[in-house]
Amino acid sequence: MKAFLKKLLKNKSAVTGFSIILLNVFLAIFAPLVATCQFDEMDFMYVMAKPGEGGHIFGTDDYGRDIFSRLVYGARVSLMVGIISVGIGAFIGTILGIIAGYYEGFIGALIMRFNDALLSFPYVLLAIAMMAVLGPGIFNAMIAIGIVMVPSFARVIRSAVLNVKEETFITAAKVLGASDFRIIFSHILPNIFPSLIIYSSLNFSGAVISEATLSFLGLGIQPPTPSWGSMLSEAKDFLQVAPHMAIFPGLAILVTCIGFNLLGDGLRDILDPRLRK
Amino acid sequence: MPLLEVKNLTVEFHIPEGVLKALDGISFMLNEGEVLGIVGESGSGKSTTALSIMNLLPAPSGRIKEGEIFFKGEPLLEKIDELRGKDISMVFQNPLNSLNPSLKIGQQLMEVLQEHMDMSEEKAWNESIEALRMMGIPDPETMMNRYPFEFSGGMRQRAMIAMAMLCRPKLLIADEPTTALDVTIQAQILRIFKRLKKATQTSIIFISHDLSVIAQIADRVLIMYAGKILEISSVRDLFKRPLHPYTQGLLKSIPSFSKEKGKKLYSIPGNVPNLLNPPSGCVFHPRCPYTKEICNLETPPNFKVGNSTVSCWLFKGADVVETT
Amino acid sequence: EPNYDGEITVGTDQNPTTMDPALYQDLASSQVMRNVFETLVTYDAAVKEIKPLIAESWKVSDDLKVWTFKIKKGVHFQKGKFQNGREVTAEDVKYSFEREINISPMVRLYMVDKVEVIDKYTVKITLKYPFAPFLTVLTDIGAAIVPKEETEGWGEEFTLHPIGTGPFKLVEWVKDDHMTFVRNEDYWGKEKPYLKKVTYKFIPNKSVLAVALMSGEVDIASDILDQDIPKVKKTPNVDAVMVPGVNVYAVYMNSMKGPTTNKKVREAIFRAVNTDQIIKVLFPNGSGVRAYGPIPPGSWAYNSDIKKLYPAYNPDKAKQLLKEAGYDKLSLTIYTPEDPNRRKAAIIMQSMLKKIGIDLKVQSLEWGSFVAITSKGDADMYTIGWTWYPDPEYFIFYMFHSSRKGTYGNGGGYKNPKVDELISKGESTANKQERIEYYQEAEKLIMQDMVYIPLYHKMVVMGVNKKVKGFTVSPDMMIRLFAPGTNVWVEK
Amino acid sequence: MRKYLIKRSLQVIPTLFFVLFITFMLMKLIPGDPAMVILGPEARAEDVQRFRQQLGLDKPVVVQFFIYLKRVLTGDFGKSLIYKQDVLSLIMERFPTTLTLSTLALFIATVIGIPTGIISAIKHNSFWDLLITILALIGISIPIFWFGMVLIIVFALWLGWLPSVGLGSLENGIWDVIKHLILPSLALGILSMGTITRFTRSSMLEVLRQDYIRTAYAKGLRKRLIIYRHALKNALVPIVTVIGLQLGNLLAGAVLTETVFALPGLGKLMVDAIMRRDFMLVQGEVLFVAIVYIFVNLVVDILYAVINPKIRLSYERG
Amino acid sequence: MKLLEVKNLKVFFPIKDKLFGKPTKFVKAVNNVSFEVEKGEIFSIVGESGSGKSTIALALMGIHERNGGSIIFNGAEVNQEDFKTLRRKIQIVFQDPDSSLDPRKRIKEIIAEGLRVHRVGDKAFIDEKVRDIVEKVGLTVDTLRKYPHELSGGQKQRVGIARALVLEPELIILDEPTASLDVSIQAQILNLLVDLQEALGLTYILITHDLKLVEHISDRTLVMYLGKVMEMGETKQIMNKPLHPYTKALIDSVPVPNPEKRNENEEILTGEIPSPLNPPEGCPFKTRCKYRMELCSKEPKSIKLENRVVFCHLYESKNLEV
Ligand SMILES: Nc1ncnc2c1ncn2[C@@H]1O[C@H](COP(=O)(O)OP(=O)(O)OP(=O)(O)O)[C@@H](O)[C@H]1O
Ligand SMILES: Nc1ncnc2c1ncn2[C@@H]1O[C@H](COP(=O)(O)OP(=O)(O)OP(=O)(O)O)[C@@H](O)[C@H]1O
Ligand SMILES: [Mg+2]
Ligand SMILES: [Mg+2]
Repeated sequence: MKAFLKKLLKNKSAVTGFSIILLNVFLAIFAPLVATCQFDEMDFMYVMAKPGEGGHIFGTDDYGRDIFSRLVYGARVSLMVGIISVGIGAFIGTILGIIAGYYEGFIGALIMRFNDALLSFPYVLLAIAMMAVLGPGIFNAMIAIGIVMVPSFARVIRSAVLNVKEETFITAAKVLGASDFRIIFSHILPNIFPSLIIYSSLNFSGAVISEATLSFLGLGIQPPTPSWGSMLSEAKDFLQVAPHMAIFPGLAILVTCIGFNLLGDGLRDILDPRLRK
Repeated sequence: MPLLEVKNLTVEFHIPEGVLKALDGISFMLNEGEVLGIVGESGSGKSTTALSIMNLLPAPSGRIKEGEIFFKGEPLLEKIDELRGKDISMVFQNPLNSLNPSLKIGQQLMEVLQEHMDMSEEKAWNESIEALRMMGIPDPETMMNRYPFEFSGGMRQRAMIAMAMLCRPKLLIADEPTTALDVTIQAQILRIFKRLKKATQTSIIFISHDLSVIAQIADRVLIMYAGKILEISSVRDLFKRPLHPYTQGLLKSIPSFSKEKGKKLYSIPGNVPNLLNPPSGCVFHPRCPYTKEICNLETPPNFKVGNSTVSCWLFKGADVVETT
Repeated sequence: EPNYDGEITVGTDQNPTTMDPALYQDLASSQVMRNVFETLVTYDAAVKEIKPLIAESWKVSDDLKVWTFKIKKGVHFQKGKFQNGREVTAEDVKYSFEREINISPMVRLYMVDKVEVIDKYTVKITLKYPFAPFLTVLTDIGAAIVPKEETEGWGEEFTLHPIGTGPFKLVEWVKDDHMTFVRNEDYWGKEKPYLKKVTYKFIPNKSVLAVALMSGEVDIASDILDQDIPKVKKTPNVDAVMVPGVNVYAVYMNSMKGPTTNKKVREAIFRAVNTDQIIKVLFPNGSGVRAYGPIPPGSWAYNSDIKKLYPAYNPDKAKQLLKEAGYDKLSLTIYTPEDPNRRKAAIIMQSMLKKIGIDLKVQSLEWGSFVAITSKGDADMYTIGWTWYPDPEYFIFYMFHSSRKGTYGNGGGYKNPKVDELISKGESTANKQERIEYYQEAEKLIMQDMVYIPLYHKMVVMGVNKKVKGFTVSPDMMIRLFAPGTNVWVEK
Repeated sequence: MRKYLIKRSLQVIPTLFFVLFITFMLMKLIPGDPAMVILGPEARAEDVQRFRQQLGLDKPVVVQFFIYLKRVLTGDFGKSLIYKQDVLSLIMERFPTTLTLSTLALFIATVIGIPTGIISAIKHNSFWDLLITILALIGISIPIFWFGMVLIIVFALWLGWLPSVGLGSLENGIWDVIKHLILPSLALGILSMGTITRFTRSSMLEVLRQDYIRTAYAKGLRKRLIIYRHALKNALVPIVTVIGLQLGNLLAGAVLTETVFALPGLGKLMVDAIMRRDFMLVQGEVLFVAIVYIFVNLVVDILYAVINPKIRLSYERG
Repeated sequence: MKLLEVKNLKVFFPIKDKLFGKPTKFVKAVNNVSFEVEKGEIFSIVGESGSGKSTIALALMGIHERNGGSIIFNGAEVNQEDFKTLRRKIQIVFQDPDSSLDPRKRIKEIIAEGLRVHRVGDKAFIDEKVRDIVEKVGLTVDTLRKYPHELSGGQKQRVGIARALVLEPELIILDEPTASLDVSIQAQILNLLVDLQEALGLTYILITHDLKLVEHISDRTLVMYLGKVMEMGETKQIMNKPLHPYTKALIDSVPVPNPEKRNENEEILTGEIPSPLNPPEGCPFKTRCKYRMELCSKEPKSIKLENRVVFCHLYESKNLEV
């Protein structure tokens, strides 16, 4: 573990990515200290103020709320949504994908057909249904987003599994008497890890943006609590008039997404024994 | 002028456990039309030598630390990109991983011809089939359309050799090319090597553990141990009069017919050296039956004994050959 | 000077679903259908007066139950596959109305008891009960006159091959993309449309619609967002034209269950909301005006005095009222659909109510769920938007009559017998002035009950290219290119 | 492989049944009575009641399902409640647009995504790698409506080069059609492009260190050949997977693009249908989308076998 | 005692030209091979490259499915599903050492995996055991921390051997285990094998091309050609007096470690190399056999001669018992 951390600290992408995420987490935790205003405080004197106007460094939105403060608070919801829903999608998707790839017979077919079915469900319908059954709330939104991600994760992971499972070293492990469980965890998983990392870090922004859509359907976080996705989404009718309303949350999502991806790239490199230094 | 000249080549692998000196200042040369056998301990740097010449050391860990390689008198590494495949080609040690798993053997052969000889597809196809046939691969027409994993070990190896020979290179580096071949086919392949050498004055670096094969094909032999060259001799001299104690040990270890069964095979006593932390002085001294004090302290220079050079203090007093 | 070669492209954010008058349910469809179909009577472009169209004149019995129409001679259907542009007769009116009653999912002529042909050009309509706004109902495109041959000939495909008596004929309909109409050269009226060709382009995103207007891809844009008005105005050749709309947006409070059944709580909420501020934030460019009552200024029953009954903004009083009602803190939920303005209003109210100690949760929902929850009366509060004919009946009856409990219109479950009574009177009186009084009286009672916080009336804002002449923006958001008093043309 | 194909084809039936069943149930589960939503807020109770009866909504849910199933089995997908038209014809009207748009978008995404991913992998951890990574992530992080609007404003409003919205018409020549599709497919493509770039990079990184790439270099092949034939082919399985997923996504869910660019597509049709509780249309379209997905996934799975002969083998075994 | 009995083993690989086509032909990689391995012996399989040796090995491990024949291990018939239970008892060293090592595992984990799988001892015990075997196969202990790609060909091969040996199975199949090893280390490893055999009574099936090695350490030998058995019997006898023409050719081709004795141009085997897809009728070797006769187009019978089995018509007359 220590050695791993040491390697992590030596990897430039990983360190950059990790710092970005850490900074975000920091902002989220200490939002009340960092923010210059309350996130729901409406300054009617400065509606849609340009950045810098009236002491609002990033300007204000169409309600006169301070964008900077909302971004800082928004990090709470958005980071959580990004991480947890991708986590759910990746976790379930990976399990399904591995099983489907590894056991190609009946179970594999069953999972993949189930997957095809899941893939073709309109997620709006899924979200509305979840809203109806589970009620509103950010956790339900995360579950919904996670579920929507499951089938694509499953397919991506399955393809990676199909690729490695025919390698001789898997046969070698079987011959040693390794159980399927062991083969999956100790041989297949490490070899598909790059795909998993990449796909997870890619899905971060998708999840953050989806949250906004769901919150419009009633499922996600409800106003006035800010999230980057909903800020971005609310800005969409003001692109020409007040582009800053979209630019800042957009940048926040982008930068964080870059953070996750750089961390992912770094992890990938660290875990690749051929790149050992 | 020698075709290939390697001067004081030092290659290191940088891994977290430390720096591994896979080659420690080796020097040798190779004349046109000559077959240079390289024999040595497993892990002594034979493949590394080959890869250094091809400039294909694994990135990012493998690095040429020092030394020069000349091809026809010019520094090789600068223009290796143009020479690879056509003038210099290589047969890799493990054929399965070295063949592209998702391309048909035929395509992997043909593309060499198409790339370097500007051949039409049809011509390349025919030539490739011919090459496979020459290698004794049965039914080459169908085998062209098969994938490497459908080949037997020996067949892969032969496909690899065929691939390297397609363009009649000036220099052929063969890294244990016949390990997976049965003796009849091995004999056939060796003949092809020899024919190639005669027909096109191809020089061959032939890495092998099989001293019988070396005896069959090599003109000169280079004995390696722990990243160093211990001895360079003509093949006759080597088998007649091995100089270095390690060479002697190797020859002694060859199993042969008519020895009584049940008797153990001879093997050089002692443990293999750890390259991360190589022995001081002569690398072979911990296992050498003739170790003297100096062996522990100083690396022996290359002594010239007859036509051979040997790096062993036993020959102190003979002419010292400058290596640099 | 008007010419007959003009072609025009109308951009609208709504997408028609059908061209069969009997089957339609949405504004977008009725909009385009007006080109092909005509009704007995119709509104002028200002939606002030009802004018004869196919009908020449009409009579109504004193009990407001029997309506007799004389139809014009020489009104012809468009040429179609199953008839060759024959004349419209009373039989067609009977057929069309009965067809509507039989197949419409949402019978607009529900009050009609029977339709009788008196002679070739006279038709008598008997209602089930007195219904004063019946003429208004007849302006609805659902009551359009259609040829039997065509509807029966095409069957279900009539919607794709609509034939009416209208000024334009449908020539192309690429679903969700565009619809093209060309002038009906055989139009029966004396006046022929100037426009040779009308194309409707369906552009769901309003900002994009504005861009399309500015870039000249459309000549009329059906709706311009408030924030886009300055840009449009600044652009040469195009203009944003605004008229007061026949609509009202409000917050409905639950009077059946929950804390809002307490009038004090309702008043506290009323007083805590700074409506002016909301309007300022929502419509900085003036595309919305403050509402004081449910009847919009576009309606002839609008009462500007209703203002006085609107409780003034007074947060201190609000706090006090809340205390009197026995609440220190209160948690309520307001439901709102995706409409950005309504959502926004709810969020601003949320921040205003926070100041008097009410924690207002804003729950935004997609339309289906929103309607389901609010109609059941499950919402403490919800934002309601209402738009229809300018007749006050459509604002008062549908939102406040106790029989409308259980529908989205009266999701607050409002019930006031006096209001119910006034509505009945309004429905069964022919005299317009009297009717105005009844409805205004009802409106007053409603405002006094403080169950309904009127927020704003949206202006109808359309973007118009300056080369388009003779076009008037209608308060009901309908785009009228050819109507009594209107004949749009394009400058060369 | 033939056996595999037959097996896969047989699996389609239970899959579709499952999809249908779940969709049906979800449509029942969600709040909002279709009759009420479709007839509108001003509808009268009698009308709602009658409408429900007409649609058979008064029957028990299971009965409704089997009635529907029976109809579907006879090829009758029912009529849309809002459009009053045959569901299948509504879908088929929009399918060509969606298909063209998605393929075009995916084409752009692939043609740009794969090479940039490759460059990124070759120049691993360099400035170029970082630049490409960031550009790719911009593509992923920018919501489509944003990017679409920017494109429209720049190319339609400011520069006036391209039309902002709608479909072109073939009557005005093929160029008109293409002109109309450039911006939307760009907007749509950019999203997929990022994913493809990133996947190509990661997959190529794995492959580029394999021994057979060393062999390819030793053979003196041109770099392009090494990369495209030797490396890319082996890196292709995960890339093809994401391309397949993207295609599916685009076919089914390009709602935002369709909204911004005012294009008649399946995505918007579906969302409208859901929002307006047009359950006939929803069910029909989900079924259709499922078939498309199943088909795309089948093609992708077959591509695996074409790309990787060992996967072919494992199919034949499995 | 017989440890292993293989009867009429057949392994065919289908060949398809088109993706969706039906298999048109089969490579009969192993066609009707029978042999027995006694407990505690070293049984060698030699033969032409591509003759099906590795395929036999993989079929014995249950990696390739059989198309026919039976495998009897310790007296019990082994079905395809039964292999799982035999993992501890039968091990294999793969011909290709490189691809059989997980590239993301350290050598230590690779070697220890078998022990972990079978829960042999605790961590300390496993560590000890792994260190021990690594040194025995001539690797340094620091190799344990490395990854496969950091090793030379021979080192990888030894890792493969160590992985199989560390489990001390009853039967080890070694598919060209020393092909990439220098003679000294080869000797060391073979000595180790012999030691283990003596100490633990292990049994080996050794597949190799090195006939000198075979002659040196193995008890009995099977000679294969094109998926079929040519000759089988005591190694000594076969080496001293090969019966089958192919065996003769094989032994004659063995190179000698003497540069003075180069067999320059004489080709020992001439004639068309038969295709495994389309093997000649009768004796598969007939296309290259010096003693070819009319009879050879008929399937040769198994002929038992002085403890040996040979499949050749030449010896038909001398047939003692069929
Ligand atoms: N990529 C690498 N990283 C670190 N060490 C390496 C790497 N490749 C080779 N080595 C080490 O370098 C030394 C020389 O390896 P090389 O492959 O040249 O040996 P060799 O002489 O070819 O041996 P063999 O006969 O076993 O193939 C070995 O000790 C090996 O462990
Ligand atoms: N997976 C496979 N698919 C198709 N054919 C195969 C497959 N594996 C092996 N073969 C074929 O089966 C035959 C026997 O192969 P095998 O690997 O058993 O030979 P071998 O005796 O081990 O040869 P070598 O000494 O060269 O390793 C060969 O013709 C080979 O091409
Ligand atoms: Mg080597
Ligand atoms: Mg083999």
